Parts: sequence; structure tokens; C-alpha cells
Amino acid sequence: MCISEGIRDFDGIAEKLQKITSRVFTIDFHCPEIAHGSSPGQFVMIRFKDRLDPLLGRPFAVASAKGDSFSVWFQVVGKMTALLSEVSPGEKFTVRGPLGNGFGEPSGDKLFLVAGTLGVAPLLKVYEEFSGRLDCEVHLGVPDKTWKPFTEQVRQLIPGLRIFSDDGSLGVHGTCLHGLPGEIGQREEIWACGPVGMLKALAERYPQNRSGIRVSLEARMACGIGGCQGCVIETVEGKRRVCVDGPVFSSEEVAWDEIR
Amino acid sequence: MCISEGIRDFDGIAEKLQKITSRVFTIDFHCPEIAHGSSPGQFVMIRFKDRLDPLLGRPFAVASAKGDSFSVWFQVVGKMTALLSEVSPGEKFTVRGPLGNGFGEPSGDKLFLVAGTLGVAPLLKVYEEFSGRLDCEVHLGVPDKTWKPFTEQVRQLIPGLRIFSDDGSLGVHGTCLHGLPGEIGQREEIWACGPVGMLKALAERYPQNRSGIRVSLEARMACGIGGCQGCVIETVEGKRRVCVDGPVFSSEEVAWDEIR
Amino acid sequence: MRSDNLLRVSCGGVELDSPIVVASGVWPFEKDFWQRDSFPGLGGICTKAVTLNRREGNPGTRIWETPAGLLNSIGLQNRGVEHFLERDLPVISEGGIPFIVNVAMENHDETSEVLRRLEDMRNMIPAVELNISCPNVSDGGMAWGRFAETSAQAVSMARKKWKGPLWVKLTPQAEDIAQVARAVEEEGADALVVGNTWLGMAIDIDTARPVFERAFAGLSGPGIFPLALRMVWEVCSAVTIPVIGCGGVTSYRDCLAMLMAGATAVEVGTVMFLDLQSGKSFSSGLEEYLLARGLDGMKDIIGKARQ
Amino acid sequence: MRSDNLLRVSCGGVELDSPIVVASGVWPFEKDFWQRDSFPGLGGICTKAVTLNRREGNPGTRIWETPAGLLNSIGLQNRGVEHFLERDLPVISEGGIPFIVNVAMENHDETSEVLRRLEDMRNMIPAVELNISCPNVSDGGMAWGRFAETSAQAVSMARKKWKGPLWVKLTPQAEDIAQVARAVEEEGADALVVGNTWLGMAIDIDTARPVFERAFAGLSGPGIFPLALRMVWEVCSAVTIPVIGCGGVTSYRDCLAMLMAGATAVEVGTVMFLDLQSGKSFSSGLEEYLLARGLDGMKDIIGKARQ
Ligand SMILES: Cc1cc2nc3c(=O)[nH]c(=O)nc-3n(C[C@H](O)[C@H](O)[C@H](O)COP(=O)(O)OP(=O)(O)OC[C@H]3O[C@@H](n4cnc5c(N)ncnc54)[C@H](O)[C@@H]3O)c2cc1C
Ligand SMILES: Cc1cc2nc3c(=O)[nH]c(=O)nc-3n(C[C@H](O)[C@H](O)[C@H](O)COP(=O)(O)OP(=O)(O)OC[C@H]3O[C@@H](n4cnc5c(N)ncnc54)[C@H](O)[C@@H]3O)c2cc1C
Ligand SMILES: Cc1cc2nc3c(=O)[nH]c(=O)nc-3n(C[C@H](O)[C@H](O)[C@H](O)COP(=O)(O)O)c2cc1C
Ligand SMILES: Cc1cc2nc3c(=O)[nH]c(=O)nc-3n(C[C@H](O)[C@H](O)[C@H](O)COP(=O)(O)O)c2cc1C
Ligand code: FES
Ligand code: FES
Repeated sequence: MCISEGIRDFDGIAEKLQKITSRVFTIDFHCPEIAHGSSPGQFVMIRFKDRLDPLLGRPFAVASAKGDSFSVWFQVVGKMTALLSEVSPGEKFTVRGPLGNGFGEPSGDKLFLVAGTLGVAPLLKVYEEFSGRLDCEVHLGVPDKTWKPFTEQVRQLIPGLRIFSDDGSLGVHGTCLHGLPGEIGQREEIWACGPVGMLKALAERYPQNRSGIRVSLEARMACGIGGCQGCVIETVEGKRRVCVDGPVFSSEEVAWDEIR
Repeated sequence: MCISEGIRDFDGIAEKLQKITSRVFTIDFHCPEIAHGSSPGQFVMIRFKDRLDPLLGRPFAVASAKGDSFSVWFQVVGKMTALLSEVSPGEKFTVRGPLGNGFGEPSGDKLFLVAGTLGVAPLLKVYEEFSGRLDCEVHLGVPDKTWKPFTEQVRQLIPGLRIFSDDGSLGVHGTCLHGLPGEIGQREEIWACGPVGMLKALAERYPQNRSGIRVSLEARMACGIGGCQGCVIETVEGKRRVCVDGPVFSSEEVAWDEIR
Repeated sequence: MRSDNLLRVSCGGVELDSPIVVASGVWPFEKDFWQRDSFPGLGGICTKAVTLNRREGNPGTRIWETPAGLLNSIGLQNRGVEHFLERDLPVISEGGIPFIVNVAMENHDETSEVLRRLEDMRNMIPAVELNISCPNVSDGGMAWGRFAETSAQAVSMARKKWKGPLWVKLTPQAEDIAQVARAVEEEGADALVVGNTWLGMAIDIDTARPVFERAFAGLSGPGIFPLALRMVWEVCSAVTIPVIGCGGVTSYRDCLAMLMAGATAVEVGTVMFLDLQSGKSFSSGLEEYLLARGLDGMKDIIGKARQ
Repeated sequence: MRSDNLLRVSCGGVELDSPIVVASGVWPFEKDFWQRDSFPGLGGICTKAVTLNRREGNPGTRIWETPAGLLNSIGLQNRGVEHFLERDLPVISEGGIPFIVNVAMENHDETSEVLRRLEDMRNMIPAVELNISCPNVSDGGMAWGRFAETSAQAVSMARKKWKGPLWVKLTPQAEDIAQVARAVEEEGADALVVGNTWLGMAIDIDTARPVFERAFAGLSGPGIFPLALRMVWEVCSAVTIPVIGCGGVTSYRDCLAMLMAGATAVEVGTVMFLDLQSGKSFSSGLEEYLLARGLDGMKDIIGKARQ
């Protein structure tokens, strides 16, 4: 169990910034080690090389990889993401990774991939990897139609995408849980990523099937390598680190009641 | 005496970065207020907008102005100048200015403009302003021939430029003081900018003519507006602030003995 | 004066149109800087420290940048109280913005003489800020503010000489800041400024020598904000007089945090090196925050995080 | 071991191939991280704090970024000394790099029991770092390190139980750091680590609440470097045992400054979040500095700025 093997701080060069909506962007980074070395659900920590402010890297899912580059999808929520939304091609970054356990291997032959907005990022890579071998049904929830360009961008990668919106102004009215079946079958699994409220609702919706649900969680991180204990969440076995014990947990492991 | 009038923090957009040698660059900033509002020998303090590290602006002479833009010439010596040597067009800066007293009006009809390396920056603007009306003879000293592209760039702006190098590998062998006359005439002045050792040598060379010599000095600065007292130098009247009482001083004002 | 001003606060005997006050030592005495309209959004301005006699300040390097911070070793350079009263006071009192005269504590006799002279001009001077916290001088300065007893002595003296509003500026180098704060409150201070710069140092690795002649210098700027905020919280737990938060404020968010921790106003120093319009942008930020939440004024913010 | 190593230092009973030591609380126990060759340039590694019993650490937000700084409120989460001895010690002692076991001072009985157990394994443990400076717990922690008397009590106890090399990690929140340092030296510490994090706080303006459940948290990172350097200078003036500089080191230049101020080694924490290869880049920087100036080794650098 050598989680850390291969984890290093690599140089990453921003190649392309794409604006999808006023708040959502993608960036391609040239970084062969990550492009070739990461599996679905794993993430990286990204920081501006040689800048001490912002100080820490920020965690982002590896959303896809092509050749020597990988891309991240992100939403502007604070200091780092605001700066990332204005990068110029050629800017230098430090990319720590590949981090986390990832989703692992599917245990059945059908996957429901369930995403709340940017939660789709790690699932894009899951789809890229597994949609050839098994049935992947992808559900994406967004608040409203201002997210249209985002859903369209996702649909280009996932043709059969099912879209839901909270106010009904885009796709089907409802959350991304709306179109899921009443029960999860023996050879079916749900892999999900999104706001914690959504993941909690998912756990509550299938109290008997939690072992068939894998969720990718978020937490504030400093190290990403399991050293600082900054990213812990409550599980049935006590506190565990999202960065190395996760970010993907079985829904039955998570102590949902203790998560805010 | 309202030194501060018009001093503000303006937005400046980097328009063009030009690499002259491996360590010397120019940047054009779009900033109408400075482009139209500064006089020869005045300077600006430049900082990356919205970055807290590097924290303070750094002082740079306004080397020329054209339309709504002005340019600075700089050498990479530390943190900020290293970052400036990698700016991308479109990057946003805060430009504080116009600062300092500037060289003022010439009192005679001939000016010797004497520069040590980057000290030429404020003198470019002097030349731009006065060479039409009076005789400007420009002397530029550099260490060696690695500065050739720099001297050529200067010569494009100042055709009659006289070049000196410490090791003789470029232009005339000697410092930039080398080609100056033995005495400064009644209607002649020397305006100089460069390393403090050079300016001191200049004062020593013309002990009787110091009132005819104006020198632009440097000091570490925090505010640029006379508030912090961080930039003081020793003068015959005690400590004075380079940012508002200078940067241009009459050579006879400066207490050369007390300057390291 | 805009009486409908959402941001108005009354702080240690001074009425401020906004809680944002320029800290001592960063603002020049030039006239233009003291006009109420030149730098909107500011509630007041502290002068550079005044001492009895002219002081030349420290030799050698005086400022040195650090990551998100600034070390300074100015050493109270100023032209003395005489010059201040004759030349600067008329200029700065004309602009209309409330100002606070920063008086550096040197020794008992000298500083009491300074205060006596200011007292003679009391009708022209909105407030005095007694600085028992300057880290950059050998005589007096921060040595006064390190202990409750010496702080009390200084304030007791000042209270006798100067009858107007008295702010006292504490030092983070105090052994026990709460104890110092209580002692200063007991001696009759009207408000506490928390605090001055944090004692730091720099070494020039090229010369292998301390950068500053006095080796140590005062650290200011955004890097110290979390430390200053904690200290404001501690002092607000210890006293009932108004506290003015000072140290590393660089955004309206920092102002809000200081106020929510219990400060009645904030002083901003280093950020004025970064943006002269900070007063304006910070007060706009505060105003928008209040309006967006339907709050009536500063009273709804001050101390909010303590409830 | 490279015996020709320019960077070799002997520090408080431990031989280090380089003066760069990973500070406590930032390094995982996973095997790969303790192989001498995995992260070249490091002289040693401090473990996360060990306590007698398993501790869950603090609830709520544990880390918060500030300008050029990081606030943390982990609260000594660890699995207890039993687990450490059985599971972690075998792993980390195999890698070959000197390590220092960080022991958090809780109370007299618990901590002396921890040390007693470590003493049983003394031949496997190069050194212990007694942490009398953790700001993030209510029981013990930094309370021990604030005063000379309590610091002495803690070290006196530790000295009796643990006979191997003993480093003691001081807190910047000490009332009088020089006095604490002298008291700790007198009780027989082999080296002093100066120091732990600086007490700070953050307020979330959206919720108008302190970010951390315990309100205060420890500030680390480049923003505090000038403060830590000053404190190292002060302590080096007060004691003769080796001092390890710690706080905000982020470049080989910072290492040099710490060493020139008198430190024998440096501990680096937060910078490992930024660059896992810091050990390598800092030691290369140090080596180049020495070579460029024809210096023979660390002895030519340590304390240089004091001469
Ligand atoms: C394993 C993992 C993978 C992630 N993948 C992606 C991704 O692919 N795309 C994407 O857009 N985002 C992703 N995130 C979230 C992303 O890390 C945060 O949005 C980012 O750190 C915010 O940085 P900032 O400096 O812009 O915001 P800050 O200024 O740090 O904070 C702004 C706001 O965001 C919140 N916030 C900050 N950090 C986190 C965090 N780690 N988790 C939750 N909330 C936070 C704060 O509470 C605050 O309200 C991921 C997080 C994790 C843990
Ligand atoms: C009025 C004025 C006008 C100037 N005009 C120009 C110009 O047109 N072009 C140009 O290249 N430079 C100019 N300078 C110098 C320029 O300000 C410094 O080179 C710059 O501040 C260095 O910043 P840095 O962050 O790269 O270096 P730092 O990392 O701050 O320092 C690196 C080295 O430079 C030295 N240094 C830093 N600041 C100064 C300073 N203000 N004066 C002297 N040495 C300093 C330090 O001692 C150190 O050795 C001017 C300075 C002044 C005061
Ligand atoms: C260059 C400089 C000069 C200062 N001079 C004084 C002074 O004369 N009197 C004083 O009380 N504080 C002085 N200070 C301290 C500031 O008023 C303020 O307390 C400190 O810088 C922390 O706030 P800041 O981080 O917002 O700058 C000075 C600070 C700086 C940076
Ligand atoms: C996340 C985190 C956890 C820490 N845990 C410990 C600890 O368990 N024991 C300890 O003595 N110091 C601990 N520290 C303090 C560091 O060892 C170090 O003293 C401090 O962070 C200052 O150094 P730096 O600025 O290089 O990080 C911790 C620091 C951080 C950031
Ligand atoms: S981020 Fe440090 S342990 Fe997870
Ligand atoms: S830089 Fe502040 S007075 Fe000159």
C-alpha cells in the first residue's frame, strides 16, 4: 500500500484557457506525468509557480487527458479560481499529483454517473475510460438555463447526457437525482460527484444500496498527500483524509449525519 | 507648493514587452494619465494589480511617452523585475504617479546627458523633450560588449549617442565621464543618472561646478509620495526624501561624503 | 458631513464618517492629502509621530519588503512639535477631515512637554494617539508598551497633560496584551489602537549582515493580518472602551473581520502604499455589505462575530 | 552517508547530512516518504505529534489560507503512542533518514508515559522533539511554553524519562522567549526549535463567525518568516545549545538567513505543501553559495551575521 508512489510536484504549463460561461472555464495544462499517470477520480493540486500568494495549491479533478496534456474544469468561487480564469498561455504552474484513490474499477456492468454542476469534472474522465466497455448513463444537474453553454460543452463529450435543472428552465425540471431508478440493481452502481447536500440526498434515497454508491468528496486541503490532516471528514470509522483515503468513498463509509 | 496634486494610482495595462538583452527589457503601458501628465525625470511606481506579493510598487523612470502609453526601461535585478521580464500583454498593473520633481527646465543652452547603463531611462525623456530646442550631447557608459544590443537600441532614439565601456570592448574605453570636457561652461549643464559611484565621481570631477550638475538618485521606496520617510538620502540640509524632494538633486545639495 | 452616512461611527471621542482611518507614518503633511474630498471614504488620518525635538530617524536601510509584508525602521523621523504646530497643524486642520496627532512616547519629561503644547491648541486638535509601541528607537518607544505597569505610567502622565480624546496605540510585543489593555483603560484612555508593527528582522545574505542598523524592525502589511485580528479579539474581550484594529488590513473584507471581532474602527497603513483609493474602495465594500443584508449601520456589525 | 558533505551538521545529538529538516505535522507516515532517496537534500524529518492516547483532533474547518500564510487548527490528531510504536516506527526507521519524534506535551502523567515508552525503544529513535507549543489544544500544548517556569517543569520531566537527544520546540507566544530558552537549556535540553506557529485568527464574513471552532489557530508560512528570524536571533543571543530555526522558510535564502542568525539547522513545514523537492533545491542553493565563496562548511555560515 504505497499511496504516495509517483506523487511529485511537476511543472505544468497552461496551454489553453477556454471560457464556457462567465463563471466556468477549462484549462489545458501541458504535463506529461499527470496526463499519462492518472486514473479516473484522481486529482491534482495546482498552484502558480513562484508565487507566494495564493500560497497553497488547490485541488482539481483531472477531467481528461490527451497526449501530454490534461484538462481541468473549474468554476470561479474565490481567490485562486479568479486568477485561473485569467491565465495566459505559457504561464507556469506546479502540479502535484496524481492524488487520491480515484473511483477504481466498476463492479458491475452499468454505471449511473451523477453530477451536480462542476462535479461532472472527474466523471468526464470516468466516461472517457469506461464508456467503451460498459453502459454509462450520465445525469447532470444545474441550477438554471444560465448553465446552458456548460451543459452543451459536456454534451459534446457525452452525447447521451441527461440534463436537469432546479428551476426547469433547462432539460428536465428537478435535481440530477430525479431521473434515477427507484432501486439500484445487482450489477449497477452509482458514481457521483457534486455538492455535499446532493450526495447526502443520494445516500438517503438508497438506504439499502449504499455499498453500490461511490461518491467523490471535497475538503479544504493543504498538502494533498496525507500529511497535514487538514482535509478530514467523518466516516463510520472516525476521521479520514479526503486526499489519500478518498476523495472517493463508498457512500456506506461516510457518516452522513455528521457532515454539515 | 502642492507636490501631490494629480498623483493617483492609475490602471496600467501592459501592452508590449521587448527584450533587449538577456537582462534588459522595455515595457509599454497603456495609461493615459501618466503618458500625458509626466515631465522628464519624473517616475512612477508600478505594481501588479491585485497581487500581494510582491507587495510594494517599484520605482521606474518614465522613459518616453507616445499617445496614451508610456514606456519604462529596466534591468532584471530582483523579484519584481524578474516578474516584469515575463509579463504578458494585457496584464493589469497599478501605476502611481507622476512622482518626483523631475529635472525641471535647463538653465543654459547646452546639456550633457550622462548615463550609466539603465540610468539612461529618464534621460531618454529629457532628450525627447529638449533635443529640439537645445544642444544635447549624450554619453552612455556600459560594462562591456554584452550591452551592445542595449546601446544600439538607445542609439536608435539618440543618433549622436557616445558610447563608453569599462573594458573597451564597446565604443570608447572608459567610463561615461571619460569624454566630458575639463570644465563646464557658464551656459552648460550636466544632467546625470546612474550608479551612485558614478554620480559621486562626477561631483568630484567638477568640485567648482556642482551647481551646474543635476543628478537623479535612487533609494528604496515604499510610498513614493513623501509619507513614509523610507527613501531619505543625506544632503547638506540633512535627510531629504528622494521621492518628493528628488529624485533630481543639484549635485551641490548632496552630502556625497555620507553616501555609501 | 453626511448625516445619513451608514458608516458613521463615534470612536474614542472622535466622530468619523467612516471607520477607515489612515494609520500613522504613511501619510505626508502636504496639503492636498488632508482635503476631505481628495481621498473620499476615509474617516480620519493619523499624523506621522511627533516628538519634542526634531529627530533625524535611523541611518541605513529603512524599508525592506518581505512576502506580503514590509519591514520598516524609520525611527520617528520628524521635525519636532514646534514645527508641527507652526507649519503642519494649520495645513492639516484646514482640510476638514478629522485627524489624530500621533505622539511618540520618548521619556516622561519630553513627552509631557509635547502634550502640554498640544493641549494649548486643543480646540484645533480632534484627538491624540499616544504611541507607546514604536519598535524602532532605543529611547522609550515600544519599551513603554511591553508591560502593564510602564504602559499605565505613560498613559497616566498623558492623561494629566492632554485633556482631549486620547487614543493609545499598543504593541504586539506586550508580554500580556490583555493586561496592558486593561491598565491603559484604567488610566483613562478613550480608545485603544491594536496595534503597531510586529518585531521582525531581515538578513542580507550577500553581505551576511542584518539589513537594518538596529537589526530588528517593524513588520506591517497583509502577512500579519491574522495575528492582528487575533490580538484585537483578545483586547476586545478585556476592555469596554473602543478598540481600533490595525495591522495588515488590505480589503473591505479585512475591515469587516476587524469590526466583527469587536473593533469600532480600523487603521490602515501599508495598504496606502498599494492603493491611495483604499478608503473609497473599502467604504464602498462596507456599504454594499450592509445594504445587501439590510443592516442599519456599523452597530449591526461591530462585535458581530462575538455573539 | 556522504562524509564529504559540505552541508553536514551535528545538531543537538543528531548528525544531519543537511541542515534542512521537515517540521512536524506536514509529513505522512506512508513508507515512501521516509526513504532516504525519495526526497534528497533533507537532513531529517520530524514526525507528526504523538500523544499517549489516540486523538481525533479538532472539529470544523482546520485550514485557512491567508496572504502568504496558512492558519491551521488540526489539534494533534494522531493514533496514540501505541500505534506509533507498533505501526509507524518500523516503517520510518527503515528508510535510513534521521527522524525526530515530536511528542506533544499534554499533562505531566500522560506525556511522561509517552516518553517512558519511547525510552524503551531508544536505540531505534534518533531524537525526541518535545512540543510545548501547540496552540490548537485546550489541555496543555502552548500553555506549557508561555512561561519559563512551566517550560522548565515540562523539560525537567522529559529529561528524566527520555535519555536520548532532546529537542524542545518553543512557542512565539512565550511572554519572554529568551527567559524560556534559558530555562529550557538549564533543564538539559540538547537543542531548541524556534519556534512553532504564531497565534492568529480568521473570521468568515459571510457567516460573521470565527472560521475555527477554537477561534484562534496557528499561523505558518512565508508571511511570518521575518518574525521567526528575529526570534531565532534573540534565542541565539540567550543560549549556547544549538537552535533550529523554524517559521516561514521558503527558499535557500531564508535557510541562509536563519543559519547566519545563529541557527544550526532549519525546520521547514508549510513550504513542503508548495514543493516536495524543497529539500533538494534548498541544499543545492546552500551548496552553491558555499562553493561560490570558497567556504568549507556550515561552520563558516552559522552565526555569520552576528560577528
Ligand atoms: C478532490 C477535489 C477535487 C476538486 N475538483 C474540482 C474541479 O474539478 N473543479 C472545480 O471547479 N472545483 C473542484 N474542487 C473544488 C476546488 O478545489 C475549490 O473550488 C477551490 O479550491 C477554490 O479555490 P479558490 O481559491 O478559488 O477559493 P477560496 O478563496 O479558497 O474559497 C472560496 C470559497 O470556496 C470554498 N472552498 C474553498 N476550498 C474549497 C474546497 N476544497 N472544497 C469546497 N469548498 C471550498 C470556500 O469555503 C469559500 O466559500 C475540488 C475539490 C477537491 C477537494
Ligand atoms: C526614482 C527611481 C527611478 C528608477 N528608475 C529605474 C528605471 O527606469 N529602470 C530600472 O531598471 N530601474 C530603475 N530604478 C531602480 C528600480 O526601482 C529597482 O531596480 C527595482 O526597484 C528593483 O526591484 P526588484 O523587485 O527587481 O529588486 P529587489 O528584489 O527589490 O532588490 C534586488 C536588488 O536591487 C536593489 N534595489 C532594490 N530597490 C532598489 C532601489 N529602489 N534603488 C536601488 N537599488 C535597489 C536591492 O538592494 C537588491 O540588491 C529606479 C529607482 C528609483 C528610485
Ligand atoms: C513606514 C512606516 C512608518 C510608520 N511610522 C509610525 C509612526 O510614526 N507612529 C506609529 O504609531 N506607527 C507608525 N507605523 C505603524 C503603522 O501606523 C501601523 O500601525 C502598522 O504599519 C500596521 O498597520 P498596517 O499593516 O496597516 O501598515 C509606521 C508604519 C510604517 C510602515
Ligand atoms: C498543518 C500543520 C500541522 C502542524 N502540526 C504540528 C505538530 O503536530 N507538532 C508541532 O510541533 N508542530 C506542528 N506544526 C507546526 C510546524 O511544525 C511548524 O513549526 C510551523 O508550521 C512553522 O513553520 P513553517 O512556517 O515552515 O510551516 C504544524 C503546522 C502545520 C501547518
Ligand atoms: S490535505 Fe493534507 S492530509 Fe489531506
Ligand atoms: S518613498 Fe515614502 S517618503 Fe519617499
